[in-house]
Amino acid sequence: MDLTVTDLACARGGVTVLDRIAFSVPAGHALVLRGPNGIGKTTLLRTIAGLQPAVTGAVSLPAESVAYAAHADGLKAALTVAENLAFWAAVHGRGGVDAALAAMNLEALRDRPALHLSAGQKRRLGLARLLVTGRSVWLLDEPTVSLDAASVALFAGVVRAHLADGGAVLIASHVDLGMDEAATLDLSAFRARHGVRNGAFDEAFG
Amino acid sequence: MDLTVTDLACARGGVTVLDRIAFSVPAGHALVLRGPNGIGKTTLLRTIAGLQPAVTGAVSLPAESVAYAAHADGLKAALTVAENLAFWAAVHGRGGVDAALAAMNLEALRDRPALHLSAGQKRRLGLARLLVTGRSVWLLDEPTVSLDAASVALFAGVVRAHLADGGAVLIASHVDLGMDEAATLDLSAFRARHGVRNGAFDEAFG
Amino acid sequence: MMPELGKYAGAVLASYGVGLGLVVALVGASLWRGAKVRRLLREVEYRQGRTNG
Amino acid sequence: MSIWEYANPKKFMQTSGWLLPWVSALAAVCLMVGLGWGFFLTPDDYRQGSTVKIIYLHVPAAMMAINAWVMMLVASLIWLVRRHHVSALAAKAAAPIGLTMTLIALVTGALWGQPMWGTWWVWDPRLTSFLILGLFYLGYIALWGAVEDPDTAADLTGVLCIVGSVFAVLSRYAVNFWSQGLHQGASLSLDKEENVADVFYLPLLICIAGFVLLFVALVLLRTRTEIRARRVQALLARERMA
Amino acid sequence: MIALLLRDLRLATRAGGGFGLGLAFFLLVAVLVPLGVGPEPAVLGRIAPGILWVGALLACLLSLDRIFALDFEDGSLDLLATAPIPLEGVVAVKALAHWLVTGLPLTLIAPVLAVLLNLPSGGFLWLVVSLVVGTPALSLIGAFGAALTVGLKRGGLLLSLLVLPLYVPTLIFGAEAVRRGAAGLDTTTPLLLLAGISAGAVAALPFAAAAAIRVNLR
Amino acid sequence: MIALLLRDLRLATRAGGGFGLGLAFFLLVAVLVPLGVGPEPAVLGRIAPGILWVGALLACLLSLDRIFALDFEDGSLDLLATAPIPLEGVVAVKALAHWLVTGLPLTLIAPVLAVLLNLPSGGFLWLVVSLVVGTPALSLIGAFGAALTVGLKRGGLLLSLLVLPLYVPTLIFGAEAVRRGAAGLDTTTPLLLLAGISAGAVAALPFAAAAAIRVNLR
Ligand code: HEM
Ligand SMILES: Nc1ncnc2c1ncn2[C@@H]1O[C@H](COP(=O)(O)OP(=O)(O)OP(=O)(O)O)[C@@H](O)[C@H]1O
Ligand SMILES: Nc1ncnc2c1ncn2[C@@H]1O[C@H](COP(=O)(O)OP(=O)(O)OP(=O)(O)O)[C@@H](O)[C@H]1O
Ligand SMILES: [Mg+2]
Ligand SMILES: [Mg+2]
Repeated sequence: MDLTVTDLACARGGVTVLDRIAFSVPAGHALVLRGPNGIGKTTLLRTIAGLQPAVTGAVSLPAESVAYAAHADGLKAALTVAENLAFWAAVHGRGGVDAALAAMNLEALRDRPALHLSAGQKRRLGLARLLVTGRSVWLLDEPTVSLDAASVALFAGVVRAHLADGGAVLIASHVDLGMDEAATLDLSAFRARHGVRNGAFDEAFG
Repeated sequence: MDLTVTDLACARGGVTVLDRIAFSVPAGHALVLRGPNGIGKTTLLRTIAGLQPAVTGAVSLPAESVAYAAHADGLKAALTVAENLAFWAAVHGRGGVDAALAAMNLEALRDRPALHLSAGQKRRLGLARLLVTGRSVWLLDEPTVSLDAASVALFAGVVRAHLADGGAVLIASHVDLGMDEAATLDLSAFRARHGVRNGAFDEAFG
Repeated sequence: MMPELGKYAGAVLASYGVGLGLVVALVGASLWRGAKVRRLLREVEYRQGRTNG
Repeated sequence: MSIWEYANPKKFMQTSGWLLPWVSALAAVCLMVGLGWGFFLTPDDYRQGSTVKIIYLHVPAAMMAINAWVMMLVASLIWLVRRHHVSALAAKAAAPIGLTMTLIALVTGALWGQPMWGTWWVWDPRLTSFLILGLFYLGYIALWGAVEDPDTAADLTGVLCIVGSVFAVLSRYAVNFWSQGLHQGASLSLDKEENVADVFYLPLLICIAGFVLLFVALVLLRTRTEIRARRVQALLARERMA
Repeated sequence: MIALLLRDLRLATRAGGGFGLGLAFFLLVAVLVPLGVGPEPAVLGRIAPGILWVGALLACLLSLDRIFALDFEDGSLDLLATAPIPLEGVVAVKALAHWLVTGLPLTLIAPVLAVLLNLPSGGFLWLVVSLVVGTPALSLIGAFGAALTVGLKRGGLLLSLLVLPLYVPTLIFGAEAVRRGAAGLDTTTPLLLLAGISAGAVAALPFAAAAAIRVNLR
Repeated sequence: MIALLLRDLRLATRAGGGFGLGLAFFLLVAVLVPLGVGPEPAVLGRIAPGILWVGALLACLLSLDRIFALDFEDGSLDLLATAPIPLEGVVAVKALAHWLVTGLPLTLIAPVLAVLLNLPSGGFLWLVVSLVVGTPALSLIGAFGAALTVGLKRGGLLLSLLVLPLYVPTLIFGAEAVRRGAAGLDTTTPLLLLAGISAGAVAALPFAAAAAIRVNLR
């Protein structure tokens, strides 16, 4: 299914940071969001994921169909790698834990408490989570942070596979992901100009 | 002053992950540590920083002369950017907060609570901390995580300046830092072979 | 040959019951865990083909 | 050869393995004889009636509860000073035993108190300080359980044990200062005045011996287990790294 | 849902998880109060019902602050909020888990502590009953408070401030029931009121809590 | 050092910082106990010294668990450990900050709550004195406990389990002093012992705590 964003404006801490955003990610395609630090990538992704309301504009998809991977991975240090994944699989009412472990090359670590993972191993586990959500649209915030070259390639492979069976992927990243087929969108163009009004807020105080 | 490591072995969770490490970083030079996820970069840096004891081997420098920048930035969400820096400056009994802010291009954010920074802005602040420590040897663990291209360049400049006035820098990173002059060392060569003994521990349980 | 405990029988028997019960429980637990760990160790050492210990 | 030889796990495993059966057997014998004698063959006390029989469990348990903590303190010191893993593990092994002993003393005491003092519990200094000792055991065990790197856990619990001991003694005095109790004083003391009558004396001694031996046996057994567990951990960890 | 419950229970029983510590705290309060107040059985027996209930309440309180905080810090809460299970369900399940880990054990150990505080023998039964009926309310109100304060660093103390006033009715009726029981009077009225509070909490609070969480996440 | 003190105080007074919350908790305990125990002035006056001290102690306790935990989570503790100031100093300063934020305000507000619990008028002076002398010990012992549990998630409750037994002597002497004062007896002995404990704690515990932290960081 396609992800389409029309005339979206999103705010952080009461300040509209991006507005007039419009793009569309058809099923089977990936879009990479670029833009300097602080432009609002995370804010945008959180808005699309339905974690915060949009100031104006609309997102074509219900929040139920997107899977969001944030800066933080949502892992329990006390649970083992397998347990962490199994939990998220159960929450989404699906299986496929072993497949996910295999895909992100984590079998060797499956019984290690997440506490004892290195930064990159944690990240791989965080990404493996996406595979057990069974959601078709992925929103990834700097997914390759602290991954080594091999793991980045692995990740690119997983993304391609997801695209191949009709998923759509939206990635915010500063680094090269080795996915030349993906379109890119520079958010600098949408930086909210000074004095942009933030609906509800300014009705009240404008 | 030079950082020299001789026949160092370091352990994590009672397991020796790296051993026979030997390298030297002369004043004015930078060394980039490479290696797959989980090889032991963080462990090595923590050992050199004196946060955990070395299994065997020695580090030429006292922990007092190194500044360590970890995965975590050590920022107080409730304090403003300037306050955070000022605190660390005071702890190290030095000034230069404004210079540091300028160097990492943070003046615009100086009075923003750290809570309200974006991932990359946080990171810049974390790096600015190095400048107020006045330590001559820097140990950096994946410093450019979630920095945009501009900030990476900025960071490279700061490092060069530090080298220029006789500092030494040891960087663990997976990505290209745009510092071609820096030597690189691949840690894969030092992975502890199976069954390597960990002194005190195996005296007991070998 | 049970001794005549008189009106305090309850107290005495109860304390012997509880006291010995606790001791037995402790011993039992220690032995059980001992056996478990021993088995585990044997497995692991077998897997790694190393002996001694 | 110095005593420290035994701090090497292998040596310890050998020696303890050889020692364990004998100690346990002896303990079993003493306990059976002592308790059997005390329970079946001693007369009732003229004041306390048959309840005196409780003393054969109560007093030895109480003593061991205290001694176990002392032993843990010593072991912790050895670990902190000389870093012999075995002593740290021995301290860990002793804690649950001490806790159980404390429980036994408390329960038997309470059951004894009901007929003697007409209440299960009074805030008598000795009772109170015992309760507090129990709390220290709980905290100590909880800390062992909460930290997972074994050496870290050993260091932390060691420090806790030392600081705790100081405060345990402090509390003992504080409690004395705070209330004056019903509980009898040290009646194994030498002056015959307030001593338990001789009929109870010998079996009591045997019981005490039995409890001491039982404690030793259990410590040996559990320490062996801890060492093995530690070794399993080490091997598994290496397996992971390989 | 089940998965969430199991996971929370597992986390609670893992090393560092809170299981049993709530108990320990309850025990400690029951020990500290006499140490502070002095040993006279009469006085202690008189204040026992109140102290026991206050103790149980504080024990719950201390274990509350992490109900959501941990999940928030490591990002799980974001993910749960976007997961296919309703947030109200998440709250209810987490409150249930908290009750199983705290309220239930408290209830079971209470009689022992009642001995320490020389509670008159008549009161024991009613102590247990009132706790069984009352503690669910404590867990749910607590979950609501935790939801309000999730995301705030140092939320722990603020949480206590918000929650304790909400605990007042539960406390009053609970303690009253025990006191009457100990005095051999009729205890139905306070117990009914207590049951009422619990029922109301179960019915309403999960929704309030879920709303609070949604607000805190955005 | 000074910088660290100022920073901790500033953090405590910022939004979400613990300042005043310890107070509020103290207040709540002083309010809850009468609610639980019932209103008779005689009973309340009798138990006031103990309850007030227990309340102060719990209020300290609740604010403890974050002394080091926050700095550990965000990595500051690593950096402080490698900073040019001795870790013992860091501990001492942080304990001092905790006392300024908790112990001192508690002492100042205590008389007011004493009125709520109608403490006999003779006791007021001694209440304040005993708190002044005793609370530093509470903060330091607490800092030690916090250092032991710093690495652990859910450390909060374990912390209380470890710390409360250590608080016993302080509590007993403190409450005893107040009780004697209220009864018009001589209070020097308990106060001296209390002072002794505080002095000892100041002298020894920072080192133990620093050791514990070093262990926890490695
Ligand atoms: C829960 C209640 C009780 C506790 C926690 C308790 C605890 C203790 C302790 C700690 C000792 C000292 C052991 C030693 O240091 O040698 C002891 C000894 C003793 N207790 Fe108790 N006790 C309790 C109740 C009672 C009662 C109700 C009686 C009898 C009326 C009693 C009779 C004795 C006797 C005769 C000794 C031996 C004295 C000695 O050898 O020191 N205890 N108890
Ligand atoms: N609570 C807040 N109040 C005001 N401004 C805020 C708040 N939180 C974030 N901001 C600002 O909103 C902007 C967008 O933040 P966001 O995290 O979306 O940036 P980003 O594109 O993800 O940056 P990065 O690439 O570093 O992750 C940043 O400039 C940040 O400083
Ligand atoms: N407590 C522990 N017990 C056992 N092994 C551990 C423990 N903590 C970490 N490890 C392992 O130690 C190794 C080194 O971890 P470290 O964090 O140093 O790797 P790294 O090189 O920093 O990886 P990354 O590039 O992902 O940050 C990893 O394989 C990790 O799985
Ligand atoms: Mg971002
Ligand atoms: Mg790393």
